Amino acid sequence: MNKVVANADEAIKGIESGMTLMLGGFGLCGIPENCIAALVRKGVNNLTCISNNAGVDDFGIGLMLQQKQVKKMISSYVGENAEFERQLLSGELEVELIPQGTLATRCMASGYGMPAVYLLAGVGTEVAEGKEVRNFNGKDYLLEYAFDSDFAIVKAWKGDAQGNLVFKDTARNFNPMMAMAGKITIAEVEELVPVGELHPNEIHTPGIYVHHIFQGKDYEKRIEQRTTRKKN
Amino acid sequence: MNKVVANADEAIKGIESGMTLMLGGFGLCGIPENCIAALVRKGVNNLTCISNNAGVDDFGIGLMLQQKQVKKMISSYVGENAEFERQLLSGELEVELIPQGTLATRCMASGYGMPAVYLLAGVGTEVAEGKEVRNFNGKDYLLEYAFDSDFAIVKAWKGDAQGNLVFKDTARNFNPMMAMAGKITIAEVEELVPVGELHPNEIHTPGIYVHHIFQGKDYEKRIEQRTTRKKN
Amino acid sequence: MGLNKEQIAQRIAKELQNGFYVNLGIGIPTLVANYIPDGVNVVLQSENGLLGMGPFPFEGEEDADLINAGKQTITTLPGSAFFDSAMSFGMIRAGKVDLTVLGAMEVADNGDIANWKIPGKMVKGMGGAMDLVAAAKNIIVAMQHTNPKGESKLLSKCTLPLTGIKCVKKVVTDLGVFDIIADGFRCLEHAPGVTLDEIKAKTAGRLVIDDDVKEMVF
Amino acid sequence: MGLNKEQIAQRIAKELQNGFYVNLGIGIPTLVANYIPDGVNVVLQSENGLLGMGPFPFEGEEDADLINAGKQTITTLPGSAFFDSAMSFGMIRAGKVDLTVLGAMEVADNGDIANWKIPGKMVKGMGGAMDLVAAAKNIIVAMQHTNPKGESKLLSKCTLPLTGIKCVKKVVTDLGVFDIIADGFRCLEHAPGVTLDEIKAKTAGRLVIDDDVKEMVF
Repeated sequence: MNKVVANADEAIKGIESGMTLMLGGFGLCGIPENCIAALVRKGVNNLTCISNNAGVDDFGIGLMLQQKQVKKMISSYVGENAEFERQLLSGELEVELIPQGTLATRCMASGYGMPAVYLLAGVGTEVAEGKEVRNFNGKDYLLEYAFDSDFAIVKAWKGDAQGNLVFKDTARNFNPMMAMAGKITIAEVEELVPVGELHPNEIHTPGIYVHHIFQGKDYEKRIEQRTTRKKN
Repeated sequence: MNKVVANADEAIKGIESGMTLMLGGFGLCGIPENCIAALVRKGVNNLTCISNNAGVDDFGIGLMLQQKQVKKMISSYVGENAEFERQLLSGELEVELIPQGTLATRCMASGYGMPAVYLLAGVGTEVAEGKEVRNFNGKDYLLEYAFDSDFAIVKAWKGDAQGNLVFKDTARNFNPMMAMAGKITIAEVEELVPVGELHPNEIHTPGIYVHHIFQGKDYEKRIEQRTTRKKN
Repeated sequence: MGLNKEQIAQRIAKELQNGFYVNLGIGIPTLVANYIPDGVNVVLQSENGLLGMGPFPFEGEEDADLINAGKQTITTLPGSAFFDSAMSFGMIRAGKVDLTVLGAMEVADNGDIANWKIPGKMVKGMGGAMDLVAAAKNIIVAMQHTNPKGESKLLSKCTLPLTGIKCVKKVVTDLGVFDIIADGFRCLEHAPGVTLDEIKAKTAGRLVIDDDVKEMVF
Repeated sequence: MGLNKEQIAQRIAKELQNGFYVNLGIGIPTLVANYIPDGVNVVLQSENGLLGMGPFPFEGEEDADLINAGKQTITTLPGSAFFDSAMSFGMIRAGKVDLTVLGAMEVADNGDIANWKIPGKMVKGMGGAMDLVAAAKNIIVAMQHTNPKGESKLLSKCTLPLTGIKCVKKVVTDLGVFDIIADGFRCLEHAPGVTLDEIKAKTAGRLVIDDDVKEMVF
């Protein structure tokens, strides 16, 4: 069962304008840099993108916003991005803001075959508008629906030809849930290892969730907030 | 943050008759042998036990059934146990049978702060009796409630003083979800390792879910169906 | 005569397609793994938490921590992955498993299946069967055509408590291969040495026999 | 005068109890980590997927794959664990995090909080704040008592879109420490050099001042 494709362009071949995409990552950490570059090259547009953040002006999903490829962003936090703010205020871009945990859980719900779950976040706020409220054990919850996507695009640390994935540190974030929630899931990895090298106890995303995988290249892995301390 | 206790008797000190317990394991694989033995020694009774299986006649939860400590079993499969069947048919034991995936997910729901989820299993069967049915995208689902428990008792391969756990192979099964679903969670481990030895990328259950942990001993790890093939 | 258990498994194995993720139930379905056709790569899912189930271990190499859903000792393969029960049934419910093969006590001609309970007699529980039949995209039942008393297990309506409704797509018995269509059990193949008259006599549910029913070939 | 940001953080740090799991928001709350009292062991949760957040890395040792929820480069500690965003918010929703400290634009005297949106002006989003305030057992707000225009941020009713309702338990500002009780903001301590009259003047919501309000001690 070999799911390896040559590169990002090959992996995203099936992505067409108007589709709904999920893109893994938190801020610029653990984002599928190669696939984003390929989407910019391909020039598909009118996309609905589900991603916790929208990148920065000149990196991550920001690159797709620059090219006006995104019709709608579904995110939890979209600061740090002037072009984004411009498109939003001018009405060029639709935005749906969702609490971060709700976003993660709606992706997971899809991968777990749960059409809807009841969650706490946003009760009594404008996030609750139009949503079903239901009381369990004296507390109100919102009915939240699973997110589907035509393609989920994730970035892993290591992966194998069967699609098994391992993530590194906090670059894991949304990637495992989105990998579960794509009708088709693409994984780009820093290191494509021989099948059998990943220990079966340590795999974060089993290959059944992944359809195409490729060895990424030229990772920039930009840091948004470089905070350090001095030795002594 | 040191959560280590001396042994099983110490770990289960807070468990009283009439409580609801979750016990990890699938069949006899990954069951908390030390804690079961301690519960038999302590003699608490009138327990409600949530566990995928009920052990065999003379091992696992079967030992507690022999001592008539269990008032009610909530399980998905309870074959291979003559004493169980006798108590059930005589009316001494209440039994609630639940589809295996629903059982796992109801535990997980509790650990994920979801009071209820919609699941497919059992629609149109006697499992659906009395349950809310709701249609999403043309399919019927059952509303299933999260499981709570006074104590969850799990068995891990390795663990550390902060309560971080790693499971081995298919001995993982229900243990991670139950660890998340206990008001108090007890973990017994084959190997208690120094804090820092478990790689943070490879921890299955973060310590936040675990309250007491101890180094187990004398594991029998009985095999139910020893199936083998011959070399050549 | 009809097929023996090994032959039923062998016939079902022909339904496997390259790239399939497959869940095999206890009993005859387990035997299907022994007959996977050359050139067909499938990954076996065991719902207790494993993708990539390998063969039984060599004698002396059994590991109590490595079992399948039937509690048998097994092995892994290169590329195997372990996960917890919630993720395991998550992937089943989400339709990631392409094919489920399981046994049954009764199947109805609308696809209903009963295989977990005989009221007053047997109370072992449904295990993962209800989750599997509710969610799998493609469900094949492997069973004997009749019960030990000689009564048909292919019915117009199940008499035992149901495991799932309108979910079985295909039934392979010792007598033949049947698709479940709107009109009932559609006989596609008969076992060598089994006549269509015998199939008719032993099928209680609605039966559709096309003109071109073939003899099963192995 | 009132407290500076470091002093607000220092005062909040005194609320930490041994064994607490704590989530610290961006801004002043992050500084709380610098003042954890001796003998008090807490584990810091970062909602992007880490338990056991350590200090900033030494220069040259930054790792782009290891950041906190404020996107700052950080380190791990012995016993740290990584997990995905679903589990992270799962443990938050399930009440496993003992204390959440976060900033706010406005707090109302019934515990409502607003900190994610200024209509027509600011649309950064709520991030994880709505999940945290909806679920945490104990929420402390760290903020300035008044906004840059000098208007009170302790109100009878929030004017900005809400982040959560009836959830804040305690507010620590540059002027004092306040519990939120049925009667409104109950002043427990005033900052050194700050008079109760100043607190009264700068608090728009219902204020309860007991007879025994103490001066804050560090």
